[in-house]
Amino acid sequence: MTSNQLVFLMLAGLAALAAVGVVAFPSPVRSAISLVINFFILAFVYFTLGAQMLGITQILVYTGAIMVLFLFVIMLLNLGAPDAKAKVSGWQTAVAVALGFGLFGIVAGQVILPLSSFTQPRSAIDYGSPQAIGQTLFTGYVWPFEITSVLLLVGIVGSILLAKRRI
Amino acid sequence: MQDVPLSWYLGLGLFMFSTGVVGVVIRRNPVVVFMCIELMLNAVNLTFLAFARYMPAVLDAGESARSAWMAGQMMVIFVMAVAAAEVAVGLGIIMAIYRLRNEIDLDEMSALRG
Amino acid sequence: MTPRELYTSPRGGEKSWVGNAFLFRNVEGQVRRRGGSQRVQSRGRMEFLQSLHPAVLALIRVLLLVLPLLMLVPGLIWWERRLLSWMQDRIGPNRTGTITLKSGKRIGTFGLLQPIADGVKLFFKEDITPKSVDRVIYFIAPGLALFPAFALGGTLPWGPPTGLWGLLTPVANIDIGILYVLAISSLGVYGVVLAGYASNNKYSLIGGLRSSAQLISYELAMGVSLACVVMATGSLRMTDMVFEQQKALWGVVPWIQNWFIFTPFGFVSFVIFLICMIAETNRAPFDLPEAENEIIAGYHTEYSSMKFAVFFMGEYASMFVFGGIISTVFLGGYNLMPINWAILAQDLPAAAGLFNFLDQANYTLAPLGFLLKCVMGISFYIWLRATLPRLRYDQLMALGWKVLLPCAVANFIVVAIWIMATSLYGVLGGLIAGGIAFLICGVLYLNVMAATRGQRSSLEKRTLVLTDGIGTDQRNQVELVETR
Amino acid sequence: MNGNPFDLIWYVLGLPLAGFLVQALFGGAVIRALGPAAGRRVMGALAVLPIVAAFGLGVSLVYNLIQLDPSSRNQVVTLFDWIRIPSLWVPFELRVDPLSMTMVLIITGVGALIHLYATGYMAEESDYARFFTYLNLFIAFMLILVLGNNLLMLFIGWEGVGLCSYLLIGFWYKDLANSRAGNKAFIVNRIGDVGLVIAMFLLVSLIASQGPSFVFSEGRFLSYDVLLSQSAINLYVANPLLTTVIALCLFVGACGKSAQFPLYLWLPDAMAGPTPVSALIHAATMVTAGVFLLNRLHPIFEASPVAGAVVAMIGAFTAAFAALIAFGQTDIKKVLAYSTVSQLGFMFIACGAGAYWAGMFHVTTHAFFKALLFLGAGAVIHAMAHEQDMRRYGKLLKYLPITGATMLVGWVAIAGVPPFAGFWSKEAILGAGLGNHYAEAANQNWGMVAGWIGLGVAALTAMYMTRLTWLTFFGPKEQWREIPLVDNGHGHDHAHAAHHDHAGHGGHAHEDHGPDEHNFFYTDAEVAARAEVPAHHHELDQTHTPHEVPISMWFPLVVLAILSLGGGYVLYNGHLFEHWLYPDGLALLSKEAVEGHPAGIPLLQLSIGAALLGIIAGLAVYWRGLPAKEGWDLSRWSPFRRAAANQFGYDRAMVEAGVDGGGFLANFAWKGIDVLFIDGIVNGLAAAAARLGGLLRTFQTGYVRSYALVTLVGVVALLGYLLIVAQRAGAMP
Repeated sequence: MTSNQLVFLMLAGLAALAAVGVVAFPSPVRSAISLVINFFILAFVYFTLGAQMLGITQILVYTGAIMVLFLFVIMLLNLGAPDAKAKVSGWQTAVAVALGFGLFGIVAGQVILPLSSFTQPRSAIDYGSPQAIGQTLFTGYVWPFEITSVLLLVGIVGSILLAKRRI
Repeated sequence: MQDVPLSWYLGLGLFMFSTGVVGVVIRRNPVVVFMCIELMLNAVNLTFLAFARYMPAVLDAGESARSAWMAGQMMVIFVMAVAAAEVAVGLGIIMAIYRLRNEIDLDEMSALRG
Repeated sequence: MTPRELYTSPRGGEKSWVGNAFLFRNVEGQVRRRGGSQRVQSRGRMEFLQSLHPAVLALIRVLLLVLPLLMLVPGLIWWERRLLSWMQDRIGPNRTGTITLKSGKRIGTFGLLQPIADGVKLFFKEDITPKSVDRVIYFIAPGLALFPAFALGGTLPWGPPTGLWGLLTPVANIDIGILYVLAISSLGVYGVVLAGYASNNKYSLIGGLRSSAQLISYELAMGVSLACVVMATGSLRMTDMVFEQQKALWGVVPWIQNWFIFTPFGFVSFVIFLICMIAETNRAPFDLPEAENEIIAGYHTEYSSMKFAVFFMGEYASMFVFGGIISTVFLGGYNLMPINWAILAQDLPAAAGLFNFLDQANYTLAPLGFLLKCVMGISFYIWLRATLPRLRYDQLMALGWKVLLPCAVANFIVVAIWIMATSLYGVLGGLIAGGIAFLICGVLYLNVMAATRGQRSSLEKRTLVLTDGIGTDQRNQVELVETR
Repeated sequence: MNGNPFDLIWYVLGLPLAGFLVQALFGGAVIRALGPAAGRRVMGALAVLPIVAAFGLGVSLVYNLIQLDPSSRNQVVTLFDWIRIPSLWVPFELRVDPLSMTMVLIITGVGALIHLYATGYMAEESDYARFFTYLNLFIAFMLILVLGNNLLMLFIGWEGVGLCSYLLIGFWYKDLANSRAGNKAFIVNRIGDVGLVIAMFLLVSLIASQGPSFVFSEGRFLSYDVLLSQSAINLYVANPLLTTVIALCLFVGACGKSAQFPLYLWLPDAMAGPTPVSALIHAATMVTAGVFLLNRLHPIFEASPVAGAVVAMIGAFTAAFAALIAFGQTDIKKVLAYSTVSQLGFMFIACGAGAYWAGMFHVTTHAFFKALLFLGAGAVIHAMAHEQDMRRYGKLLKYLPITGATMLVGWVAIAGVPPFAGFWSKEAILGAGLGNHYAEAANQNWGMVAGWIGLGVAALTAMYMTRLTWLTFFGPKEQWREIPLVDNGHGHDHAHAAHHDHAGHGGHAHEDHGPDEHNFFYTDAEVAARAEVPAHHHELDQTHTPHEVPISMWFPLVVLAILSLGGGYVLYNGHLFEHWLYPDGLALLSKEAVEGHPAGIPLLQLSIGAALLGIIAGLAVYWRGLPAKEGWDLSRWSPFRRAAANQFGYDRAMVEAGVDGGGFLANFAWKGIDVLFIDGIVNGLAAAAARLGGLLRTFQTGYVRSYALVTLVGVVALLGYLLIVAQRAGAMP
């Protein structure tokens, strides 16, 4: 049990707790907060994976923008209060949870265990540096990149169209 | 970060993913459902990155190896972009629905019942 | 070739081609000489520091950043009140801390102890927690508001990268400095939003809403304007940016440093960044989240003693840190004056001694210069607060989306063209191409604005969109506010 | 294009296309800009010049070709790959060889003359630019047809010229009759095209059966240098039945284009178009495409004598039939049209008898004199205020000296009087028919039969041409000076429509044996609408005096007259033409089989005798003008003439068969197949789908979360199966 593993376990535990919180909290705002926490910790998990650029991007995009949007909408629509009538029928919950565990069990048993032998990272030290990502993104992946930009544009137009009362 | 096994990262990702799935099924608030979807997306991102870092597929270094690390990160970037677009549109839809019928509850929106 | 060779980090010897556009012959030499002289000068302390465990060193760095920040906040408060009162032709707090001797003689301290008194008052006031608040969030919100302010400074080099200062600053010289700044500053909104939501109060809620919308809309322009600088530097590191700014002005005047505010594109980004930064810190004239005459005190309406103090502290700390950021990115960082003393000394051997002395001084007093610039930033804040009236919400949004963002993007394009042309046709061609691009973008922007002037959305519509989903009373309230 | 002189061929093809584009894009604008007179002159020049230039290029290319030694006289110039798929490769390539170049010279040469003529003839036409657009486009398509090196390009040209002919026949589309004539031409041609397409398919199937690596064809099944290669010829010989079918299908196509007996219907009606069109398309070039096709693919026909016999007999019958009909016609253009049909018959006799060169030879000479005759007729019509009825002519020679003289040349040429052009070609044809022992089926040399029939038809030809010429230029009195009481229903060339820009123009087109009196293509309402179009005021009367045509119109006449005077002998002399076309004989047939010199038959005397006999008979009958039996009163006509005038009822029969039979078929397809069968299937499927959906919709609760739950169940189940069961079973790696 090295310090790295210790660090990872702490981060992972927090992230897992936050993830459970997202589902468990009755009040959407708390779910949102725990999701924010989850994403924030996830960024640090990315750092431990050596992907600094993506970690920061994670904070910037998810924590900084997307989740703020979520909170904004929740408050705008007054969904903040824990919805009283949101009682889900017990059996459905039970089935869902059971299936969730089933999914976890199956994949964990059949996919993750066989991979447990990989303990040494093989990538270069700075494979997550902005330079590396930039070079790859704008040389090999420039076409998907452009297409993504178009997708985002479409998203902007669509959301404006949806959210505006009168265009 | 030498000695954290790959499987731990995968395990975290998998756990987040299944949690998100369960949330999608059991929550009635569309915003929360959205959040759960985001959770799943991030789990996938984590898995991508973990594989990109440990790369069990590419056992030989060199060109293919580098492209493999990069491929994982590229995927994450694109997933983020798509998630952003999806959230923008999805929240817009939710607001439109709310404006239409002053409440948001997935179980009330069963107009498509056969 | 291995990835290591492929993606050499700009810390390494060779810089990317963008940087090369600005390289000047004896810049490298200058840096080398300076480093050497420092190593000679302060060997003892450095050995001691280097002997420490890296974790301890890191801890020292953190303390060196955070403690001054914490201690400065009261001073800043005092400074704001004094400056504001001078600007408004008042005297301001000047009594507190004045010692009166038996002989009736007074030793004035210009009210320097006023903030202390305020602090004491705040700490000992009764801490009221309204009944129907969302307790957990209510409690963590102030912390969330304070956290970014301190985290932001992490990548700021408040001293030269060489020698002693090199060991003490910055806290973490990660090669994604600017992105880090953006990310953390984007976290600042949570404190406000959650506070607004948690204190179960419609005005607070509106405050939180405004704050979140405002931050999201101004982050874009901020990021783009910073991206210009990043392009010019070729690196995301703060230290590289300062290094870049120490080169010859426009690549032609070796004696003057190439602070980005001196370059045309840099100036545009500087203005944009300035506005965005004020909006990010919720300061006048963008302090709608706490517009006292519309929504009582906005998001911290329900907060009393300690927690309110924390908000207060967070606000001032973030102001200070943003001052540091802008001075690092645009104002040449820790350099006192935009002059390359060393090169002067080289080119004018007559006064070499003087210039070398000034070079030394510049190095030694670097943190002081940095502090000075931060204070200048704060003073600018205060000046604005004293000068400008508060914007209306729609004006705020229009400014953010219709003016700042397009300008920033246009500037981005111009910078790209300029850098490209510089690397291809040299300095002059670069300037010419950049100028042409600038003209084209400007004309386009003006035309678009003129075209869209006709179709401004109506006030009432804005109101509906803004307060959608909130009870009708707030809607009336906000309408009343908006139509003020 | 590596400096090959034959690459110039692309300019030959490109010039008319360029002209077409110029006319189409700028024609109207230019005319509007420069005013009618100057604008038309400019555009006319722009229309003529490309063709002249193309002709010049063609001449230079022929010169280049002659330099080569005969065996290598087929140059293929490829521009780009048009279709290239693993199993089929159709490059866009042109073939320069004697045959194609002969056609090119005819097309561009005669075409240039006719363009020149048309500039004068259409001078008052308002749609000037449109006319020349079509004309240039036609030239371009015709060139593609003859130059293309594969059947697909030939087919493009084939359809393209069909389109242009349709457009030009219906040029004055405001007159319903013209549109009908166009439609008729187009539709009748379709039949032939079907034959051609089937022939192409069969050919491909035949050649492709040898595998894609057949000879040097990497899938170039349709290129001539594959189709005509020795191994391909062996293939034809190997399976004669299929070859015969292919040949007959090809011949069906040829019948359609070249107006042979079953399908000749459209050509007479095509005279509704402007006279230059009739001269260029329906006499000189397009209608000879069939003969060209037979020449192009002669090995296929050589390989099956049966097909040869059929071709020869069909040609002979058509020749005789059309010649007889010609006697019943009083419209000058119609007479020429039927004579064209019968001359085409002659050509097919030659091809059927194996003397392909003779067919092409007759194509050439016929292009000369028939174009001459048509243009002359056009000049006459022009001079006679667009009166086309020969019974209104007479004594025109003194009014139209040049036209008259040239037309007399054409008359003797077509009648076959030596040394005029027609004589040589016709003599060659008859010689081939009588002398060749090729087209033999059922122990009977059908070529011989066709030859004898041809001899008779030659006499008939001379006779009705004499009738035409005599009634037009000589005759006792100037017929148009007394206006008959009974208004004839004969049609007019509707050029006069141009005089008042189609304004309410009408006129009666081919009332009695027009395209269809059964409203083949139109409803009664339209017929009524057409009927009440007011007759135009521009009509012959006693005061009318014909005037000689402008130089732009008589100059081509003179040139063509010279050609039909000397051209035949020059080409025929010393087998020049034959050696030019087929330097080393045919592919299969030996020289003896087609030596074309009948043993024991005094062919020369016979053919000259036939010509003279016909002329003398014609003069004898028509010396004192029209006999009463051909007067204005149709009821007093002799039964033979009336029958001939109605094409012996053939047209009516065909039309009725087409209308009624087609109607019946269509009804059956509609009620029987479409409604009952197909609609039944479709509606039944729809109903079944609806019922199934009704069953399934109960599963759609509309609750998002239940959908999600079901999805989750599915995912878990599937993953479980794949990862556990399948992996255990080793189905997955």
